[in-house]
Amino acid sequence: MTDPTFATRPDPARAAERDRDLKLLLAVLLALLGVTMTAIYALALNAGAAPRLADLALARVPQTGVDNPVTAVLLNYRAYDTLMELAVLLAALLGIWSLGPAPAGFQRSGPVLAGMVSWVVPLLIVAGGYMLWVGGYAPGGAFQAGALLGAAGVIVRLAGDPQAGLPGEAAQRWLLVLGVLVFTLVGLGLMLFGAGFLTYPPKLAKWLILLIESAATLAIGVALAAAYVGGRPTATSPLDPRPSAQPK
Amino acid sequence: MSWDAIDSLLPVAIVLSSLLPGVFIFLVDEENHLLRTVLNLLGAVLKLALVGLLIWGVWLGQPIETRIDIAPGLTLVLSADALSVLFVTLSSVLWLITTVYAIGYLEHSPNRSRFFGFFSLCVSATVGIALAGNLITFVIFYELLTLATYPLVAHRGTPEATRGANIYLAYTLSGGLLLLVGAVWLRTLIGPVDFTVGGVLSGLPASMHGQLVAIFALLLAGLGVKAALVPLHGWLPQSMVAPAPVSSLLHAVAVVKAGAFGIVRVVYDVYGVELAYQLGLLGALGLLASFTIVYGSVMALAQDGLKARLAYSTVSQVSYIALGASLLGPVATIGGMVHLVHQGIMKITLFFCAGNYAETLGVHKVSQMDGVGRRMPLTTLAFTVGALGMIGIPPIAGFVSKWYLGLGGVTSGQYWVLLVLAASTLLNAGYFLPILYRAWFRPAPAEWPKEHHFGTRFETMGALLWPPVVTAVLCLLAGLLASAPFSPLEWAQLIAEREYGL
Amino acid sequence: MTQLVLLLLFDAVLLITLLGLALAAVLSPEPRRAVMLFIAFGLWLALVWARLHAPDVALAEAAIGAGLGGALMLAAARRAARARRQDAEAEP
Amino acid sequence: MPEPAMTAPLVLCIVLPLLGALFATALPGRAVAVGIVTALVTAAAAVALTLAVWEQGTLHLVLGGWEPALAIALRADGIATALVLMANLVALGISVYASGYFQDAIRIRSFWPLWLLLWAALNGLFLAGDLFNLYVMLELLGISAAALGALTGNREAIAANLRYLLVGLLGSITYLLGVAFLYTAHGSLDIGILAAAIAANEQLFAVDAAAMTLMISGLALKAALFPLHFWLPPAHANAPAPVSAALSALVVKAAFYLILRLWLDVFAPVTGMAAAMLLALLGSAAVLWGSWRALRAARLKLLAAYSTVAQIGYLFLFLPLLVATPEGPARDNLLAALLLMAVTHGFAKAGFFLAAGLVQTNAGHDRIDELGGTAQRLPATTFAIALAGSALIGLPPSGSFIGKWLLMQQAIATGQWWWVVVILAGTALAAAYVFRVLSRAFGLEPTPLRFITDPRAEVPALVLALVSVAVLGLASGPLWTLLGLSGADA
Amino acid sequence: MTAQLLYGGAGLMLFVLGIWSFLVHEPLLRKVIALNITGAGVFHVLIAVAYRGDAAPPDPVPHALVLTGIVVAVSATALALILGARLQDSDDDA
Repeated sequence: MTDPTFATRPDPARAAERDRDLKLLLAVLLALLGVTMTAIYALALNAGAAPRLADLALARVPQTGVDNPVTAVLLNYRAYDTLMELAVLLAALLGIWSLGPAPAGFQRSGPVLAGMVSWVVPLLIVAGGYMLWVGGYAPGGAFQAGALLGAAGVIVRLAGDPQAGLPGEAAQRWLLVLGVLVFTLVGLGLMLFGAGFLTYPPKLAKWLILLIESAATLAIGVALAAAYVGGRPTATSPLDPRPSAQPK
Repeated sequence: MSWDAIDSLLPVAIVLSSLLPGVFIFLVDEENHLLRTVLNLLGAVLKLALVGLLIWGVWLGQPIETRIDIAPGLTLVLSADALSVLFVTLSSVLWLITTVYAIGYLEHSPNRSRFFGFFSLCVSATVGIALAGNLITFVIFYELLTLATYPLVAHRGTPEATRGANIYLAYTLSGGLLLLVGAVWLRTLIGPVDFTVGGVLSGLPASMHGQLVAIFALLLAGLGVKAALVPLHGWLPQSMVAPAPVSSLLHAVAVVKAGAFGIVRVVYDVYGVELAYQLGLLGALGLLASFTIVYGSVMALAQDGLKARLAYSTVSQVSYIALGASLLGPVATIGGMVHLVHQGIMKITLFFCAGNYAETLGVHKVSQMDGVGRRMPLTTLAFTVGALGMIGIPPIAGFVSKWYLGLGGVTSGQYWVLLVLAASTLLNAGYFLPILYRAWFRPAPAEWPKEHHFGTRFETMGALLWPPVVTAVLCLLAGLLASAPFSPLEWAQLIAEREYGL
Repeated sequence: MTQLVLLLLFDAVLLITLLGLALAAVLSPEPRRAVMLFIAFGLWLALVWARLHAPDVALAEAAIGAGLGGALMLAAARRAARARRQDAEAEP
Repeated sequence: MPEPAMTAPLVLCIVLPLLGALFATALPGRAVAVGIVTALVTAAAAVALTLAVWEQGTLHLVLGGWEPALAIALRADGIATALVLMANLVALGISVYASGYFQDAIRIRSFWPLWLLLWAALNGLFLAGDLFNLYVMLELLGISAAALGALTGNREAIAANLRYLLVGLLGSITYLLGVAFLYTAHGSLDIGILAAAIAANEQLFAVDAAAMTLMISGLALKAALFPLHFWLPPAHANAPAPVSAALSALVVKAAFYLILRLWLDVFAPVTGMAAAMLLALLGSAAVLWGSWRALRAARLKLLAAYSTVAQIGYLFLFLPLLVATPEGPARDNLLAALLLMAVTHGFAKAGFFLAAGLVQTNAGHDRIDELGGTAQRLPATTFAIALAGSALIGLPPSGSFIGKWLLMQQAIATGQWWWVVVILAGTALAAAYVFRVLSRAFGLEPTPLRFITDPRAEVPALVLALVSVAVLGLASGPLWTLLGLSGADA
Repeated sequence: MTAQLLYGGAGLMLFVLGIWSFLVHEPLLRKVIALNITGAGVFHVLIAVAYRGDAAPPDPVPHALVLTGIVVAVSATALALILGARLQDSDDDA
């Protein structure tokens, strides 16, 4: 990463000095910017439209099919954002895969960690399931649950499985797209039945959201674990029956 | 189809009659001579027929106009008045002849589909310029002409050809930019600039006259490049590297004539000759043109290369048109207008002949021309007609032009014009008569530099021989039958009458 | 009133620690140390957000931002350290 | 609530490529077939959208059936639709070209899902009516673009696209801070609601101005406005040809579109001559510097990349003229000319890059000084470069000629004649760099026997280039209609 | 209000700190950390805006935005780090 502003210069001593001066100047300028922005932010807070969306968002929660207001925003009011965010995760992973198989230099860890795996990983998976379920009415939800699944993958890989306990490539690919696919198909299905894209009928909202969240949890978990693996799956057994995030 | 519909489609049909064949020629496989030749000739003949219709319509005084909106407020207008008919007829006739010549000249050399494709585009752009009914249309076709001629100049593929083409492009595109600015500026002042007999600017308040002078300078700079007004002529001798049919077309019809035609349009149909005179623009133009006439002739005197000598002769001769436009009064106008045609047919004859010498005998220089008259009598006869016409010997076309120009100078009280004409005529004689002397009266060398035998009973290939003979005959006819109906002079008089409202 | 001042003091301590951790993470030239500090920063950030009644986001930041992000960075830091070691071995 | 069938294209333009990406990911063996089918149906959806907007004007769809403030809106006005149509037709051409370009299976499997995601992000970005949703779209666009750009796998490509990714992230975070400011001040993320709130609350001018500065700075980084362009040339020049085409023609354009959208819709009461002048000055520098570097570039694709820097610069020259021109036909013309230049550049630059890619595959390199024979062996490709090149220069007939004409006209009319000088210099430089390439096409190499040798690769390049010249240059009137502008004679 | 200002101000400080570090530090890992801190600063501002005192429930909309932002940030981080790893590999090969 060479930034043209900081390209190498001939005289090292003077260059270092100038470099320091430049960094300092930049720091002063940015500090000034920070102070200015804080003042402006204060103005925005004082003169701004105080409750903003809070009251409206909270008032509509009972019609969303979930009780946790954040989940209501994520999967109902602004479900479209969440759909695209899952696509971002997918894009990043596809980008990682396009760069080749996982980099070499994987190190098997000590026996302590390997011993931990047998009880930490199932715990993480159970916790993930719980987190998913609880997200409907308390802090938690698909992202946190998916993160726990991903963490289980990280631990499995640290304990010695280079593929982080993920299934074969074909299954991995389907799992990866599962989140966006279910989300999109639900949205399109609703559109087909006249409700409009991603417009849930209140009666079905709870179950549709749970369906989407379950698929998203799996996809997020697989994507995060696969991102940690850092490359295309090398073992190419097309239909590996192993469930996700299971230690060998 | 009603007459109105035909009238509104005719101009665009004339442009398309060479544009569409051109596009198809690009797609023709290189070895398919027949299809390419058919497309070429079909386009040329069709265009001529359409131009015939056009002449008829304009003679009857019918409004003939195509309008295409390319964007709101920007309209492509193709229309026909007497002036455009003059130029469009010249282009179409000479295109047909040049096509025949080019087929003979190039059908056995590389990259023919590319060549003939651009050749057709080039003529399409030229008739587009001729038929342009407003300034933006003129600018569009003017730039297109630059683009279409670039590959023709570079066609040979040698480093000199590429260099010549790049110099040509640098000059013409820079000129095009200035023209563009002038056109845009004028448009912001008065809205769409339709070419109108008598001009469209006379109603503007005197406070705007400063801007008008500046705009005229921009337009003249842009047009002067193609018209090879000194000091904007530098590209012309450089583009001599092009194949002979291209040189013929560039010098006689397409490029230089587009510039000269543009100057005429701007003086008569945008500014109006009265306003241009009041603003002192005509004086400046006349001075520039006169200087170019003399300078070009002097330079031609010093050239040994035959095409180079002809090129400087073009620099000089094309400015006769600008000179005619710069003199107030219908007589000079007639002289300038008629020279638009006369210079075209005379110069194309000379270039065809030069190409024949080069192709048949390998003769490229004046000093190699000893005795060519006996080896190639018909070609040399045609050359002689062209050269004497350039000097202004009656009854050849060139005499008519010079006569009216001189008369125009006298009637407008600008006696110095006579001086310029006399000087130019002397110089013309100075650089043409030695060639004729060598060709006819000097003995031929034992061996020509690079002789080709085409296996015909004539001195050279038929497709090369007949075009200059035909154009030479045209030069004679234009002079002899100058007062016949539909002659160039007749049309020039018609134009002058309409411009001056006589 | 005292309660308000105490609360403000509490907030100030939270934020000063947060900024301190960020500064330390940014200024540390040693990769592994920088990543460790960044993870600490992320976890502390989660704590601050919990204080601001944002438990959902706090959980996500702890698990995804600090946790998985940190794990990815640690792997990168390990690679960087190895590359440096190899360089050092190459030119003794 | 509008008729769902009417607004369906709005959703489909985004969802179809997204679904295509999913299937291309899940079925890697059939990626090409999935990709081509998706390209066709997505382009069809874009055409349907255009027809709908043509007939009914702006389409607006609030997703989820909630109050507009709470939900995310999609909207397609004339500007968005014009760009969607351009982007989707160009993307269709790129897809056809790409279906023959990539040879090894790994590249094919990587390219199609990412490319379709990028396509979804583009359409999503053009059609978004929500500032935070735009942030997500920007990230999707940036991440998929960087991943695609690194697909050649060589060192330069990876380094350049890593830099592109990081710079893009910095840009979108800066943008997001601006969004946060707006939410703090006005309590909304919807473009329409925010526009009304900004117009109504003059006492929050400072906040709005700060938000605008942050958002436009962030986006200027992504739009590669001088001097923030440094990342673009290496990233665009080292990507595979279809990706270069998409990056230069579409992705950069998307960032500019967003700047324009903010400038015209959201911050209209805040924008002023000073800001416009500053941006136009940077634009002028981009025109001159980008063109100059393009002229000096040793490689064809690098030349094209620098030319993009210059062409983006032109678009910023419009801003001070828009500020100075009162509502009316003249302003309409100016706005349409701006769009016309952007759309023309999209077609022309895509055609140019696709043709350059063919030259590169054919010659094994793209060093301009050694291209003679190749240019002559591939007449159709050389033609595509010539046509696209004339559109880049702004020669008639091309959309950019009309654009430059109207731009200069208004510059003279508003007395800001100095931009004319910039345009002239930029045009002359552009002619120089385009003909520097074209003059290689006239050598003493043997004559090609046929005009087109590889239709699947040459036809898309040629058609895209031709559209920029013939269609946009001779019949740009429908653009005015689509934009809902009268643009009568000015 | 004071808490909002205090926490939001701290977020802005994190933002400028991150940008400063991004601009002056060369190694990729440091740039990535800097970007993450910049992003955390923006998220922090949003969380502070959402906070409405201990009595009122917070505004859930910014919370959801931040959640989305966190996932986006980690995606970008992962891609950037792997790109960096490939770059290192190709340097090692060379």
